[in-house]
Amino acid sequence: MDLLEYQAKELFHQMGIPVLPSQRIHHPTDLKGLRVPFPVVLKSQVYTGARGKMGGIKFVENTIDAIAAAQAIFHLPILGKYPKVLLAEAKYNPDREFYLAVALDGSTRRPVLLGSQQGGVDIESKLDQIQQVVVEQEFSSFYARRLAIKMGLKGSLICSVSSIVEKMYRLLVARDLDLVEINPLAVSSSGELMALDGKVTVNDAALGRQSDLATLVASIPTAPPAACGLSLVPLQGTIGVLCSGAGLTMATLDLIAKSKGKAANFVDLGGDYRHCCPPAILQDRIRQGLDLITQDKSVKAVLVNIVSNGVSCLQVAEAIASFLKWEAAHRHLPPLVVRLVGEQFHSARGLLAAINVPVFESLDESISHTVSLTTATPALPREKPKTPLVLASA
Amino acid sequence: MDLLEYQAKELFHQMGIPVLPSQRIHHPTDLKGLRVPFPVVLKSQVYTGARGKMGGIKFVENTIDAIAAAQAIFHLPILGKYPKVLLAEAKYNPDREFYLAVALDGSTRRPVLLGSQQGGVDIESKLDQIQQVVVEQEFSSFYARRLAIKMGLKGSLICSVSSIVEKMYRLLVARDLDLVEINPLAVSSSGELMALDGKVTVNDAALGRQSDLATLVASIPTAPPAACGLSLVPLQGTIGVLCSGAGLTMATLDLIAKSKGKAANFVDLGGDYRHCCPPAILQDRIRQGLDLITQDKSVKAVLVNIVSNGVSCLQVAEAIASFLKWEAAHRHLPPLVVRLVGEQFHSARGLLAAINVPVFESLDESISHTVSLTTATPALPREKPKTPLVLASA
Amino acid sequence: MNFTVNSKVLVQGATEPLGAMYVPLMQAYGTPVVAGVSPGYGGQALDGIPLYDLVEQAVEQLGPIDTTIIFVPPYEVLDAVLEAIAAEIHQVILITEGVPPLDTVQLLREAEATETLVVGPNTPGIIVPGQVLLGTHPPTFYTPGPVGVLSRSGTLTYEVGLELTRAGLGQSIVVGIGGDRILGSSFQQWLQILEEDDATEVIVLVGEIGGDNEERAARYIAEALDKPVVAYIAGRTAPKGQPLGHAGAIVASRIAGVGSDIGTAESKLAAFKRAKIPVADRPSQIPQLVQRALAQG
Amino acid sequence: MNFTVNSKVLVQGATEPLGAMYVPLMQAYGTPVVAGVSPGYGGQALDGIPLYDLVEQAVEQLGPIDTTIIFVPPYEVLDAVLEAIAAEIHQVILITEGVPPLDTVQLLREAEATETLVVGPNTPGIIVPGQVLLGTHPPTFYTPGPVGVLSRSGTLTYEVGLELTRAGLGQSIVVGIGGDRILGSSFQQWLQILEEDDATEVIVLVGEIGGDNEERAARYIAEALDKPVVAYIAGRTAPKGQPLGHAGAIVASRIAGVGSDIGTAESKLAAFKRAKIPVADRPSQIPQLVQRALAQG
Repeated sequence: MDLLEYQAKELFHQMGIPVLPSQRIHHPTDLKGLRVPFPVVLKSQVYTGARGKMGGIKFVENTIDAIAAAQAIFHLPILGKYPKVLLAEAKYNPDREFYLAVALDGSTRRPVLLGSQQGGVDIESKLDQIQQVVVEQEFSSFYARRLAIKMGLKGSLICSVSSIVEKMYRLLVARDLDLVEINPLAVSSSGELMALDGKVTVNDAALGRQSDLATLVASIPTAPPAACGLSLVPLQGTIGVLCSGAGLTMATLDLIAKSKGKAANFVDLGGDYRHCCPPAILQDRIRQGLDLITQDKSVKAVLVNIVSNGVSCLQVAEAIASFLKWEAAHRHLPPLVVRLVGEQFHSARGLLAAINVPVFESLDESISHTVSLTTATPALPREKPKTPLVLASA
Repeated sequence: MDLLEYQAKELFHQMGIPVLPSQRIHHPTDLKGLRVPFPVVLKSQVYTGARGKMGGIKFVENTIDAIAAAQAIFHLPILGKYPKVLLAEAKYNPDREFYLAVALDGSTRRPVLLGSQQGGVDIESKLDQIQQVVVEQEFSSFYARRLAIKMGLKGSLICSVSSIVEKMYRLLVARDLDLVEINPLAVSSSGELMALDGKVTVNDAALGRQSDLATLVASIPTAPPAACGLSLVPLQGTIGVLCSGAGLTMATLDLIAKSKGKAANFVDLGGDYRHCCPPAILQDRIRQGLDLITQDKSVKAVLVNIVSNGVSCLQVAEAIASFLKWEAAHRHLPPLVVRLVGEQFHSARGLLAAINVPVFESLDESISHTVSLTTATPALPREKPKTPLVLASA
Repeated sequence: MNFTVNSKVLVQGATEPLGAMYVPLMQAYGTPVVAGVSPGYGGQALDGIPLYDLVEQAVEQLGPIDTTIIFVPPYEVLDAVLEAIAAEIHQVILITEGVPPLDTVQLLREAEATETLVVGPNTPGIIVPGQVLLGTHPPTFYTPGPVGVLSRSGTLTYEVGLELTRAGLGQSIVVGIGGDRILGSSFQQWLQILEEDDATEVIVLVGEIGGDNEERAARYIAEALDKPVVAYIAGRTAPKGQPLGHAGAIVASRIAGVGSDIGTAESKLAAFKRAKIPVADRPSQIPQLVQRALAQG
Repeated sequence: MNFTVNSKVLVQGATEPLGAMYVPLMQAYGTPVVAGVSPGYGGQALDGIPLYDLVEQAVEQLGPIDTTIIFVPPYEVLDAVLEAIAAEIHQVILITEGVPPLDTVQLLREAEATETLVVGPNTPGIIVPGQVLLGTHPPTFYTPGPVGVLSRSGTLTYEVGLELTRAGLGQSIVVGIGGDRILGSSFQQWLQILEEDDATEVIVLVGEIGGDNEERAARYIAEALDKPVVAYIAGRTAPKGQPLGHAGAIVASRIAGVGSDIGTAESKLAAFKRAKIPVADRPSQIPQLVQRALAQG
């Protein structure tokens, strides 16, 4: 989960990383009370590094221009998103622009420090100039100095830049972050340093012990749900997918696409070893997941693909039957196709067959059947949406 | 440097270690606004574990009794010290009393965790029941559980006690402390834990990076001066001692005692490798030290014993001469005896001889000479106090 | 490495919901679970195995322990692994999902310094069909045989195991290396182990998008492996997640020494193609590719 | 251990006031100071030696370095030592006074893991008279000879060296182990080294009140040392400082296995008496006791 620029800068400020005086603007008229002296930069607070090229950043010299620019930015979608807030920041004229980052690297299984004297907007085209230092053992300041030397810095910049890298690292550790990036780090002709733009990626798994960050993240509209909450991912097609485990969910989506089907959305119930949602509560989660998926009106059929060592096929079938029993009484539901393997498969198939829900043991078959429901316009009578009513009246 | 009980408990509270509701009392009448419900314990805030036996702790049931008790405690010296503040704390009836501590151990060169189920006032007599766990590698909670097991705890007390030990350890590290002690840790019949008394020893060397603690410590009247300030230690005799380095100062005091002399006070200028006061500023420190020592009216003679690789004998002699020149014009000074070794000894002796200050190369001789000045009542004419005036008029 | 019935297995977090659920399943499969550790439960028993408050107490009572399986909650994992290492246990199966990655980094530093093998976190663990279950794999999905399976997934691994078993292709060992970005053991490490494992004739590698584990594995296979490998990649059509900023791409690309599209399905498929490793289109196609590899081998 | 003119010596914090003061003194004595490290000064020179920004740059340019002498400010010491260890320097002389003890604990953990000898902190360092000066000792106070001197003090060590030299008793090596409560090397470690050092015939141990270093040394001498030892203790009449609470006494007493008066002059004198080690009354008495020990030896 990324923080917005102004949130990242607030963290920088707390750590003693230099940032410019700035103010959050929730409405263009807020600019009448601006405490930052002109000239000022107005920046759309959205998640993308390329907002400058898209018109999301404007320089203004006075209040009238500022209000007009703010109105324009508030109404400018960036990658489809409108900003909820702008950041008004003092304008700064850097002599040079550096790139600095601290990230976690899966290959070395260590934090790495990254830096380049060639920072700024076109960083992607200068990747080969970025130097890297792996933090092998417990961090100590010399790792940051090692990066500064690798970046080719000399004299007093070695200590001033490495001191910022050290603060970035300490921020990463103190707040359980995945990434802390400053780009550009402005360098003035006198050697003064200033973080002009920053990016902070919060680690979702650690939010439970980072209460400050959890509050911050909760205020972001696109934030994911809490670690063990269920999350519906919307797509563009007609098939809803309820599946257990990320790998199996991806494989299922791949197979649907391969069979020319289109997924409308999916819910991943998670694997067998989430501490906060053990198999014991899988039945509840199945009902919640089906509810989320079927709220989406574009869903023409639902594929349930549950593979678990913690819960038997029969228990899954019972959860599905109970969902259908309760919900079909209140609303129209799309047809369900269920794929199960493991213990008590036959009892499960029996239970669901009784309420006209087809159950497959083969993943491929379950998928071709589901896709056929959404492509063949005249659905087979026994899968028509109102069938669950049979059970409801039973 | 020890913190007072209420300061230690404030740190406990910040770390989530349970403490009772309490209130500081600066004057007996403060008890009229007491927010802690009766019955209440009033405790003298002085530095000693044995204040209870000396009458520094009283239980009171109502405001009238509380004010009377507070007046008594404010006027009760404990080991010669009067409290500046009392702590009024809720009364608690423990079922059992444990002892817990985290300290740094010079032998293992590690932090150690200490604990016993036999805590309370007579801990000194139960030393052999105190269990110890050395924190060999980076701390992790299992070290604290290991202590709980060694203490003989079972069931839920293992985790509740080890959780407090862990917080004590984290406090030690976060605040650069030498010691965190809870005695007694009260255990109620339901297993609730409460730190009834606590002791925190701050590390003086770390105060420069612990600004909160530095402020706290500065408020304590008996606090030592900042790391590189000069400190006069008062004693009961007649000889002032100015010396360089702790070991040499102790050896000099030992030799004075052996020669039947009595030290009135001493100032240790420090050794050759203090970062904040390198040899380059030793001359200034000599003048300051002599000033501190000679302000004490009981000083009948001053012994200066400087051994340094950073500053020559002549530089030391110049500093002494310059002190005498300035000060003797304003006030009466006791006679000085100087002991020097190293480069430019002869020039140094010549310079000081000219102003009638005897200089010795042998430590033993310098001491017997100094002692003779304070024991033989009729002083030799050339060491009479006003001799430095010769220089002042020169 | 010792994953046999002649080893001693400990379960940390035995009384946690997941621990309590899987301990009897592992015992039923014949796994030599000799003790559980759950602070505060010392002296009690669970499914016939003794419980201890500390790992070192279990070692003191039962002698050296080969493997510990960890089911404790995410924020207690770092401590549990350090405790196991301090008690000289050198094989750790880290089942728990949701361990903060900085904790994983810290526990892996200690594991490397002590030559401790850490499998996971966020893994179904290991099953050696017919012998020992060290994790959450459903035993009935597997059967002994010549196929070594390495996977980053959980339930998808079960799926692949089931496909192989149904096709009559038993498994020599099935290893979930874990689904997190920071992992104790890599595909590469296991490929090396399976290359030397007499029971393994062919290796199935079940990958996912993200990270550079598959790319590095492909290079290693091309350079150093004699046994045939069949691959599968999940996530070819997955919606792109939030990328990890510039640094994410940069780190992966600089280390892998390839383009910055690293982590995508395209990058992984290209890497397998370069290494001449057949890639199954769908899980049900894996047995067929395995059979072909066995026939050629 | 290599403290000879045939070693390579680095100075960290060479441009700090103390570093700048003692580098020329060490060079003048013949100490092979090959480089200084001071971040930001890379490329410059000091007293004819090159300066580098990083320790690893010095090693890269000049080859493996035996010893580093550290003069950096107290709060930078931990980093300086970790940097030296990362550059594979295995002898560290830590001159700086005022290092927070928790930093010392941390750097010693790393030093132990890498078998690095740390002398100090808060020490005048080491002098091998006539050969090499690694610290702040005044060279003119010392002369080569058969007496090994071990001390917790600074200027008091100079004093003892001078008394020996004046009495015609030269020194094989003079080691300040440091004045802090947490120290890298102990009396015991050095006694072991000097026992095996051919140049050393008798050892002078200069102790102070506080801690249990002298008590442990006395026990070790009684148990394991053949060479004669003469001791001196400063602080017999020193005013008692603030004691370190119950824990202070407890820790020392439990570990030393003796009474809880550990750390007092009485405790130390009693320990030396038990170990039959002659104790000088005053520094000037040390040469006489050394001569007696040499005559008996």
